[in-house]
Amino acid sequence: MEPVHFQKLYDDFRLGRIDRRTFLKASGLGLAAAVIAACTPGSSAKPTEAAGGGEPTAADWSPPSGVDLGKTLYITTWPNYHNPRTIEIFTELTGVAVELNPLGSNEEMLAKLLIGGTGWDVLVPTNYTFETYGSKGLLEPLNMSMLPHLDTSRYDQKLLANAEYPAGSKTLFGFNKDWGTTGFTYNKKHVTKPMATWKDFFDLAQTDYSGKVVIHDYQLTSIGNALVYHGYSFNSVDEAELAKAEELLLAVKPHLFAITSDYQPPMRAEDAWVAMTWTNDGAQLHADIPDIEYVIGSDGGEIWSDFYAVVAGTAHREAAYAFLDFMAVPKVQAFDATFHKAPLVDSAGIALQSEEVRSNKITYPDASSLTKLEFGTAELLTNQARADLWARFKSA
Amino acid sequence: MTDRTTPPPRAAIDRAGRWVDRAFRIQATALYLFLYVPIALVVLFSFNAGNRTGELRGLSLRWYQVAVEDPFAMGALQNSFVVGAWTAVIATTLGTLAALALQRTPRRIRAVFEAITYVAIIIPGIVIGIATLIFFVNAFAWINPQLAGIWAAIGAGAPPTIGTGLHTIIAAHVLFTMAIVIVLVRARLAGMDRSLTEASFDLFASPLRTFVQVTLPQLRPAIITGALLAFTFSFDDYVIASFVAGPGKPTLPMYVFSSIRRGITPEINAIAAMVLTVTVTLLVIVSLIYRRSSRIAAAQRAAATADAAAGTS
Amino acid sequence: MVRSGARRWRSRIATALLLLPAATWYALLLLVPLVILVVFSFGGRAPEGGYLPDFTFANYLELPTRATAFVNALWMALGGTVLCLLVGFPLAYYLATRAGSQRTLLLVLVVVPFWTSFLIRTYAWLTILGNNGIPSLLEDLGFGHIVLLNTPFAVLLGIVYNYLPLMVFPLYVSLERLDKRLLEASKDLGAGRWATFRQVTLPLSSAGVLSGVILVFIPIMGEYIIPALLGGGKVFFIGNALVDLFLQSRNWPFGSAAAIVLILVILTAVTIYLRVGSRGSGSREVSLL
Amino acid sequence: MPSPPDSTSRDVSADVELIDVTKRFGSVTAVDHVALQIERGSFYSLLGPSGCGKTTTLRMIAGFEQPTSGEILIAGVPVAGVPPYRRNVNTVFQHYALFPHMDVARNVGYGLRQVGVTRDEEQRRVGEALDLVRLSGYDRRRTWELSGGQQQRVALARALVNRPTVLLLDEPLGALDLKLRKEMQLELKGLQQELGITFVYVTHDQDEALTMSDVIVVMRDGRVQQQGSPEALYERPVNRFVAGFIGQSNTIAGRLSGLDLDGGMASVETPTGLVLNGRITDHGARPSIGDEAIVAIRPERLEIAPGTPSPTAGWTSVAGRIHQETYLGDQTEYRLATDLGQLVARRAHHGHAETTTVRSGESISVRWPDDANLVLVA
Repeated sequence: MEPVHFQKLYDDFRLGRIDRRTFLKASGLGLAAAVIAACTPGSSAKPTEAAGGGEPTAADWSPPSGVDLGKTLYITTWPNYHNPRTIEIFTELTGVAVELNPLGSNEEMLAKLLIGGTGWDVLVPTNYTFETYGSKGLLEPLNMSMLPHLDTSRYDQKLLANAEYPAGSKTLFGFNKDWGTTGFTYNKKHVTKPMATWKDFFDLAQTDYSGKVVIHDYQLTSIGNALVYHGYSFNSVDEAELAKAEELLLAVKPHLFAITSDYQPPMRAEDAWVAMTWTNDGAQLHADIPDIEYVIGSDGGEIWSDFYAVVAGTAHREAAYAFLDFMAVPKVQAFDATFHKAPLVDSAGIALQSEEVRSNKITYPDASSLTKLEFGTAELLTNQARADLWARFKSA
Repeated sequence: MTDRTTPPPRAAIDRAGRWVDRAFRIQATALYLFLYVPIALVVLFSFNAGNRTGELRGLSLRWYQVAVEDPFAMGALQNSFVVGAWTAVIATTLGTLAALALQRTPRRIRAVFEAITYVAIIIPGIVIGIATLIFFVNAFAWINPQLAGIWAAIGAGAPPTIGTGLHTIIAAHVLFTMAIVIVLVRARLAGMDRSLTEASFDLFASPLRTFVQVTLPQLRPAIITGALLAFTFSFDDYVIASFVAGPGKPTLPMYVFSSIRRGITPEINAIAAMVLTVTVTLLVIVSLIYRRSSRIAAAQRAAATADAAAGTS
Repeated sequence: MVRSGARRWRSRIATALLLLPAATWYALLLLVPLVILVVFSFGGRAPEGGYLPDFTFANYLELPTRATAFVNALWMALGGTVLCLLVGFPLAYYLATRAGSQRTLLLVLVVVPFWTSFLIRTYAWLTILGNNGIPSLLEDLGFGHIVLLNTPFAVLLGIVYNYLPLMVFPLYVSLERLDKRLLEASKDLGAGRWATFRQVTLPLSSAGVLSGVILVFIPIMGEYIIPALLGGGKVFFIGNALVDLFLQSRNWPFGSAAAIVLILVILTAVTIYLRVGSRGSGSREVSLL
Repeated sequence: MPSPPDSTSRDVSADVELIDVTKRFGSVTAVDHVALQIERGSFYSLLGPSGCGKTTTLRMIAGFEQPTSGEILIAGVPVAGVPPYRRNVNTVFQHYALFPHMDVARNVGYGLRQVGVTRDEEQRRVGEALDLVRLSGYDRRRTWELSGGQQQRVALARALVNRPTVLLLDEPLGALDLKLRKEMQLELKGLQQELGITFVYVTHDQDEALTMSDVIVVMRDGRVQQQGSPEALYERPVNRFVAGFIGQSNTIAGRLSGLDLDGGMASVETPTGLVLNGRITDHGARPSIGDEAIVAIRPERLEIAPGTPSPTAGWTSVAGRIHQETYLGDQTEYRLATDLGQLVARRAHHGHAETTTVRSGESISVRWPDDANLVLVA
């Protein structure tokens, strides 16, 4: 540890800006630090060296001075989506303990927000939710003055759906975390038939790989990809088209291994051979088990981007903005991505990623493979026909 | 010759008896294995040096340290204790009071009350969770503006807001655990010798003193059982808590459930093993005390019988 | 007379005061929520989800589409209960009659699992039933490829695993209370082991069977964690449907209707069972606990 | 703090007085217009079959039940509305009702603690009470470790230690075996005489009542049938019920054929035409000639002799046969088939008893003096 860095930590500790534990941990004085560093669950062994510049430090970002950030922060997000070390660094720098609360779908997120009293501070919603969240006042419009490190001008707009509300306005309700696609993974060890499309996926699920396929417990992607199977739009809400999708899903259901969005454990255990998969999970699985391949359906599917947003009425606003600002730092993004392996939008962040990451075809696929993909539309979040279809399918 | 003197059927019966005995023992052993293999696995993986539950990579105590230093895990554990303890206290107090009052309630009211108690026990946790959540949300949506109005009227600054939290979990848990306590205490009251209270009245004890000195000691086993059940149910409940939990106050089961989604680490196993250790230790202590007192009682009983024999002969 | 009248009033007020906290609790947290559920069940779904005031029977008419989930839960509850009984009775019998000096220890061992987290215990089965657990063992033994996880079998196993203690306990209590002299009398009158068991032990333990069955059946009907963890979203109970309706598709009115019907189904089943059961056993000491 | 009611408030000789007391439970009348005066220092028994209202009467005195109408006075003071714990009356319960969670000493001292007696005083009096019931040294015992007789004595000590005006005993010996019961009867009677406390004793056992009581009240269906000394009840029962309940009686039915109420004599003609003369007691029934009546004769008054009967003045003689003979130790009971139906005779052995030897099946004559005949109209 550099003496300057240590001096700053020590000052923070003396002035009460961080507690003793954080100080000990951050300064490497405590046994805890050694233990926790050792237990960092990383699918790739030593991620730090691979990333440009390695772990972010106080030199890259420091909390706003003179602001009481509080002690805790609740982030509602998706599974396998944050580098635990990134979170720890944030805690070390701020003294704010972060609790990650992974959910299974945007619909679940919305349901709980509508009921109220969630106590959440930060959300990681997907592009298609902002229309609803904005109109219902569930999120705060971002206060840009509290996000000094955010520079959206570097963002690749092609890969970015809007996080503004009302659409076309300048009011941002979130800024991009990363983006990705919804494809599927298969384990080469067991899957020998060629699989390139959603048609292959659903057909082989009912025949050769019956009992070995997982689809998401998520209306958006599972119904959407079933629509793609029939050549319809991923976003269709057409009654007849939905009926065809339902028919397909019901036919596939008895052949499925599971309907779950937590498909990493069964894929790793080889309980499942094929799973509907998001980019980040696909890249993580492939990194650990090279036999597992990730495929973007050549007949279509979803492209998505996820955002950091602040929940309206948060009890930890200062900490929430501090966290968002922290995550807006390119070096932090690049470091975080070494774990979650989703592609970034911020050109500065991408620039800091290692060549190995940038050339990873799962994380950064060829532009040509994205042409048929669609961003989910705002309507899908609240569409009753789709919600009902999904509920019917699951209890069938 | 000796063969003839022993009737063969008896030997056959004994052999059959031994077989039956052995069959019972085998079945029992199998069941205990069934019950304890998963728990043994949980404990085993708590010593895992690796990062994942399920793949053993050597033994270590590191996850215990991780667990103890994890503010969220420890917070959740603490929340569960708080919820369980309050639930046990409130449910046993209210349940016992209600059970006592029901002894003296007109039949019609008692029938209604018993029916509601029955429903409270029967109703699935998931329905309690959903229904009480909807109720809380609506109630708070009504109360908070009222509070704001009052505070504005008296100019007292920022009004307090009431929301979900540990108290709402406790409230929902008390609902059905209280019903259980009522049933337990009523059963005990029904089996209680009425003449004991009469004897107490007869010996100049007022109703209150009779309650404290006679009725309450008689009810103690039922009340303790009820409190233990209430604590256990409450401590381990996920379904109801997941619905009515408040901001940032997850109970241990909620924390475990979200860990399962996050990809479970041996930290969870370490917490489970610690909880198990604590309960088993308490259990051993209690049983040792119990064994000691029952040994004393047995000795006293023996002495008494000897005396009685000496006295009557 | 005036004096005793005043006292009667005072005692009535005292009784009412004792009953009041519990009654308030019931009213606020059971009756009002139930009323809300009933009201909601006749309402409509708001565009983004939730409740929209309305009066329609549509939700109830739509319920047959969830018949599978109901039937699943019902069958699994029945199957789970019967399995618990079949497996639990011999154990309870063993504990009550044969275990001897170890009885207390063995009995406590039945309960101890209750004090480790329900979720963690159930999660442990994921490892055991998963591909690297029993199936690979069986494959090595030459049984071929067998899938256990995410099957009704796995869910049933999880159910029996979690609810067995609730069955064993009341059975044990009723068997333990059984007057041993009756068994001796039966043997004295020439009944064999099996005949004694069938004609004396079994009928006299029916109160325990009755409460054990209820203790196990009711919670399984409302179960949702076990099918969620061990059923992979494929073995679907009405409880899972309820969670989805409230927390995914946000169709509160429909969910309310399903919840109301679930309560009614359980209430009816339990009431009929208690009637028939207690008539059969000739015993009145049937209680929920 | 309950204090013993002031016993000097009225100079009365009755410790307990029931004035026209009725108790109804719903439509059932358990106690029907009962009036009793229980003398201070007496051993007073309420005797009757189960359901006769004796226990209800006791419970009304104790204060566990309130009379529907009528009044109860304890030591001259009306006690309507006074709860049990404010009455200086203590009860020995049927199954003792010892507190299982307290040892013997704590059970016995329970009442003393309620009225705020000092610890020393409590200890001293508990010791005395245990001495009195011969249980010294048992103070730390658990009640369920004691034998039935010991439990009974603890219950007694627990009641007596409070020095009650009246001690109520509800079938206290019912759970004991015969030998112990006999012992305890004597012990109780001795205690009562020693302490001079009024005992009100409920029992269904007539032997017990006859052995111990100064006064017996026979009850049936909530009504008092007769009260008086044991001898009076035995010798002069007022009706068939009392005659049957206290001791054994032969009864012969017939109609009144002669009546002299002033002289206390009456004649009854049996369906066989035999006329029996005997005593009659006026108890307000106002009998007249032709009414159905019963003649009751105690078995020990019958004399048996071999051969045929010979009429003697002042005696009734009938012919019969011995049907069955039962040896009872100190006496022999004979069941006789006679012209008047089956009769029971009893002969005590006084060493010379076996002079007349009669055997089953033998023809005999049975005779008894007229003063053995008791004419009962009701």
